[in-house]
Amino acid sequence: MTNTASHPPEDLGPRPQTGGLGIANVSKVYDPEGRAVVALDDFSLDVEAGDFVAIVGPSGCGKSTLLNILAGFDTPTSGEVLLDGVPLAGPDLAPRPGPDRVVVFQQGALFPWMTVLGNVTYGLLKQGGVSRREAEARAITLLAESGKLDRIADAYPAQLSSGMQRRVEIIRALINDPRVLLLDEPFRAMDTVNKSTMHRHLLELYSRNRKTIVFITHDLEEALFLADRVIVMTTRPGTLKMDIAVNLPRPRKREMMASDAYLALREKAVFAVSEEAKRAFERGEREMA
Amino acid sequence: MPTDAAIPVRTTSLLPNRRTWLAALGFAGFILAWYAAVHWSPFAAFNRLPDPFEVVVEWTSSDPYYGISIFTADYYTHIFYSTYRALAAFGLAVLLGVPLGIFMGWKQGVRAYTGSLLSLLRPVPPLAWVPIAILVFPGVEPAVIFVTFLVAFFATTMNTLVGVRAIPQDYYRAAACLGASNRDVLFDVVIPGAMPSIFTGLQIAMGAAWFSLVAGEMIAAQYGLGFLIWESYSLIQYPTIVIGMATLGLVGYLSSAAVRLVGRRLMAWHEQRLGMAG
Amino acid sequence: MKDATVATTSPALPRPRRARRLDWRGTSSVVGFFLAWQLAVNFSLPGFTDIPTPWEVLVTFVRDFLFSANYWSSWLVSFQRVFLGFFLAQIIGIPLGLFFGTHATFRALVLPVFEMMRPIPPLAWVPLSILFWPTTEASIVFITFIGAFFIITINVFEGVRSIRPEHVWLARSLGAGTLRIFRRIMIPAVVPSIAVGMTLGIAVTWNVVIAAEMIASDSGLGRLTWEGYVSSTPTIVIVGMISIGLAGYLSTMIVDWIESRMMPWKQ
Amino acid sequence: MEAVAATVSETPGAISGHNLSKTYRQKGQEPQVALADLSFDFPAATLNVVMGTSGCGKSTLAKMLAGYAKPDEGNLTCDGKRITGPGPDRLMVFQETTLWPWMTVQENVVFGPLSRGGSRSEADAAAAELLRRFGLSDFRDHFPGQLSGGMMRRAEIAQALINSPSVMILDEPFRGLDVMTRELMQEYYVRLFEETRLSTVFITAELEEALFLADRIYIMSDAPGRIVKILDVDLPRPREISCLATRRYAELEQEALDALYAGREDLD
Repeated sequence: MTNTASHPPEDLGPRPQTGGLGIANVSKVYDPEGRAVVALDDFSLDVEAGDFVAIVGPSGCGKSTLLNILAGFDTPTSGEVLLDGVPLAGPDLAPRPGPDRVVVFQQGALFPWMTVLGNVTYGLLKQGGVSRREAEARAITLLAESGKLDRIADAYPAQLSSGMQRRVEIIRALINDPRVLLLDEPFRAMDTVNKSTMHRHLLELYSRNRKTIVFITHDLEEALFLADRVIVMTTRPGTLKMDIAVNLPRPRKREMMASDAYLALREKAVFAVSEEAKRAFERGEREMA
Repeated sequence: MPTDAAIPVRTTSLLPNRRTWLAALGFAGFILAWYAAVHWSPFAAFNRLPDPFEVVVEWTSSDPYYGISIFTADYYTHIFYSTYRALAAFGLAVLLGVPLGIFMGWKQGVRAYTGSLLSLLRPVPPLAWVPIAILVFPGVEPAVIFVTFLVAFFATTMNTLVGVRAIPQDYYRAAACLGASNRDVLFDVVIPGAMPSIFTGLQIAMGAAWFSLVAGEMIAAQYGLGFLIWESYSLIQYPTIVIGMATLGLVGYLSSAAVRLVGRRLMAWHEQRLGMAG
Repeated sequence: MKDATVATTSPALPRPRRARRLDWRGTSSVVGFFLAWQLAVNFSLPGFTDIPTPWEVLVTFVRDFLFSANYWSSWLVSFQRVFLGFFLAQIIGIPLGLFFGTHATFRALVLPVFEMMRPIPPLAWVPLSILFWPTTEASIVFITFIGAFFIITINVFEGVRSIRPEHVWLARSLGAGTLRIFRRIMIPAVVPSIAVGMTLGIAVTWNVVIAAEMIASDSGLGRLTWEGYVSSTPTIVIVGMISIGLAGYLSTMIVDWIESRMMPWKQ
Repeated sequence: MEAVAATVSETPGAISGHNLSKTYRQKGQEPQVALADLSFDFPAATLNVVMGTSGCGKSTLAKMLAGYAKPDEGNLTCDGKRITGPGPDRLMVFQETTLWPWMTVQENVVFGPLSRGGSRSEADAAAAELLRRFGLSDFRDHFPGQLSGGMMRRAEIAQALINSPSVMILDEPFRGLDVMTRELMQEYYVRLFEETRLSTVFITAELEEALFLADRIYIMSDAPGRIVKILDVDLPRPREISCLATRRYAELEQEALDALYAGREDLD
């Protein structure tokens, strides 16, 4: 599939200056007990600053490996990743996670022993240059803006519903003004209604504070509804199978999911994804724990 | 969603006051059985034992026959010595065991060096150290404290280690993403994350401390509840034996309860988790 | 219906139990321990003046103990006391724990008394036990029994409380009677907690036996170690300690073996 | 069991509930109303899917059908008979696997027939047949702990089917599975249903799963759960993955979402 970079309609905020991602020929080979396992094979993708890109694929297609490389938890065996032209990850670059590309984790990683306010201000305080009072003020405003979450600023994560925990975790990432937001199947265990509520909140945050977003998911519907571009991955070794431009207008509405344009997109993608899912299953691919 | 289907396992909990009634009945039954065994049973073995009322009278009399009751100074001296030894050993175990457990859990290198040594020393029952401790340490006091410390130390270190190893990797990664340095990760992720199992370890350590303290005091000490129990036996002051045992049980229970309380205070978030998520 | 051609994933290979990976760093710290001991004695650091070197201990052990019947009989005596007290504790503690778990009235009546006695350290029972039991042997076995009894009972009681209700409901739906549920569902469900209770219990019983022998017996490994102290021959004390350590380790292995027989599904 | 086109009336397993209500009272917490005045009819030989958000009382309903929980008021009947307690005619697959870990797969499956005094040889034969069909023959003597999530679920369905229940109750059975296994298990159960027309009450919180499986979807409101919409899913059978891309599916999806969202648009 040709790599057609597309430009979503401009009814969003202006494109940010930073956050352009250049992934060039990245491969990752693990060798547990000596047999080489190719998780990612010559994967390339250019993401313009401010684009919302979703990556879809079955277990074992290397989407988590890619995320780990982008986030700086892992190094590629070959190939290179550039952030705004500056090398970010490469075989000889020491992996270094940092606040310019923050991850929202699949199982959720709010610190249970810190209050909501503690969690949200943690990044600002650790990077320094901001007083505690200033950090808390910023946190309160951001929490208030997204669904009056400032009401639960002093609560502990264990007291919140999984939906609320997710929203706080996204805010904890966004407050650091990262260039790229990396989301690892954040709404995976949620039921239909909570999931679509979360979609609405994420899109609201995105329109208010436009960032480059890389959204990893197995749910094609979710990818098509949220993203400007949907990348379908092949099962192991992970390569780019299909690059679908989603030209639906923004802000996205639930009703659009019944429109002809959406159905056409879904038609194309459904077979590609389920084909990969079948192949993955034949090979006994398991969720890489 | 709790259910109420009648299940042979979990008979519905009885009404609170009915349970307190039954508990009172249980205690009364126990006292009665004890008294009956001592006075009315044909076995000489039972007749030698002190009966409950004898013990209570001695324990609460202002002029106790054998000199030990809640009104005599000696009683509190023994309690003081035992408590001081237990707390000294427990404190040492916390000071050494928690940091070692944390670093063993956090840094693979530390674990590699100390892991095998610990697993070499652990199977030796701590009380076997008593004779050596008496020989090596200048006085009896440090020897008894050392043995008590040893028991508490292993319990603390092991549980702290388990606690640190159980922290999900995502927390470390989240902190790194947010710009935390290595030192930050130690104080913001490792220690708080391991806290719940550190306190489990501390409770076990406190119980173990009292356990081995008694042996040390019986074998080698001049003061303390263990010594009191053994000496009362030698001087045929049987009611005082039971007073000593009951006091030990009480003080042991109170110190474990204190550790639980401190734990609950320090880990408000943990308690929340149990409360809300129930 | 087509048979699901399922890529049958091979079940996980059972991890070798307790594989001890003696890497050089671990062994070096153990060697360092013995070296420190050797140096402490050579330079007669405070307290180490009359402590033997590891080598002397080894030589004495081979010369005086390895082939002495008396030495091995103390092993036998200690083992007898430990396992007699330990098994009595299981035979009485397991049913009691099950009763606590399944009968609310019995629990409300007896558990408070049981909980009142539990914090009393086992060795505090030594004087009463000597007073009560006709022979020292019986009194020491009683102490080891106390050491393991409270632990196994509480663990079994906790085990019954944490049985998943669905396991019992499903059996009732399938028409199983109460007795069959007790035998085929509840007992096996509690076996893992019994195993935990036994592992903890065996460690405690060894501690208890050593101390009881030091205080009130004329035989056993504890006595042997104590006599080394009394006759101020530290070598015997250390030989005694190492023997106790090995005996303790051996009993843990025995209990582990019993557990693996009880829970074939656990590997 | 060869494929017999069972007509709705002959097949057992018609469930109906009238004004059911249920409130959980826990010491120290205020009472939780799970169900209030709930009435419904689940026809036999139908794949009835009950859908709602977490906490809307659907699990309570499932437990009542299986006889593990009793309604405070109202009554519940299966083929006209009042449901008073658990029975082999109404078997449930729980959210978490409930195979007994200490029994082998074979022992798990034959436990039902043997508990009711069936002969060992008959039970073994029936079990062997079921395990063969479910692709688990060479796992007969394995313990559940050695099976993958999908295999355990199939073993549980076999464990239920050997007792030939009138109704199969599944409470979010594929929730804990990884995504791929879940989709394959959904397809698996659809094939099983289409062949046996076994009356089924399937509980889920996921719309895609509901639409793919159901003949009829009952959408429940938040607690106290009431049925706010009944949706007849007229997608053709046998159901294939391809139906997810059809226009009819999208229309049904919108209809369901409107019902699920009724009055929740602003709710955070």
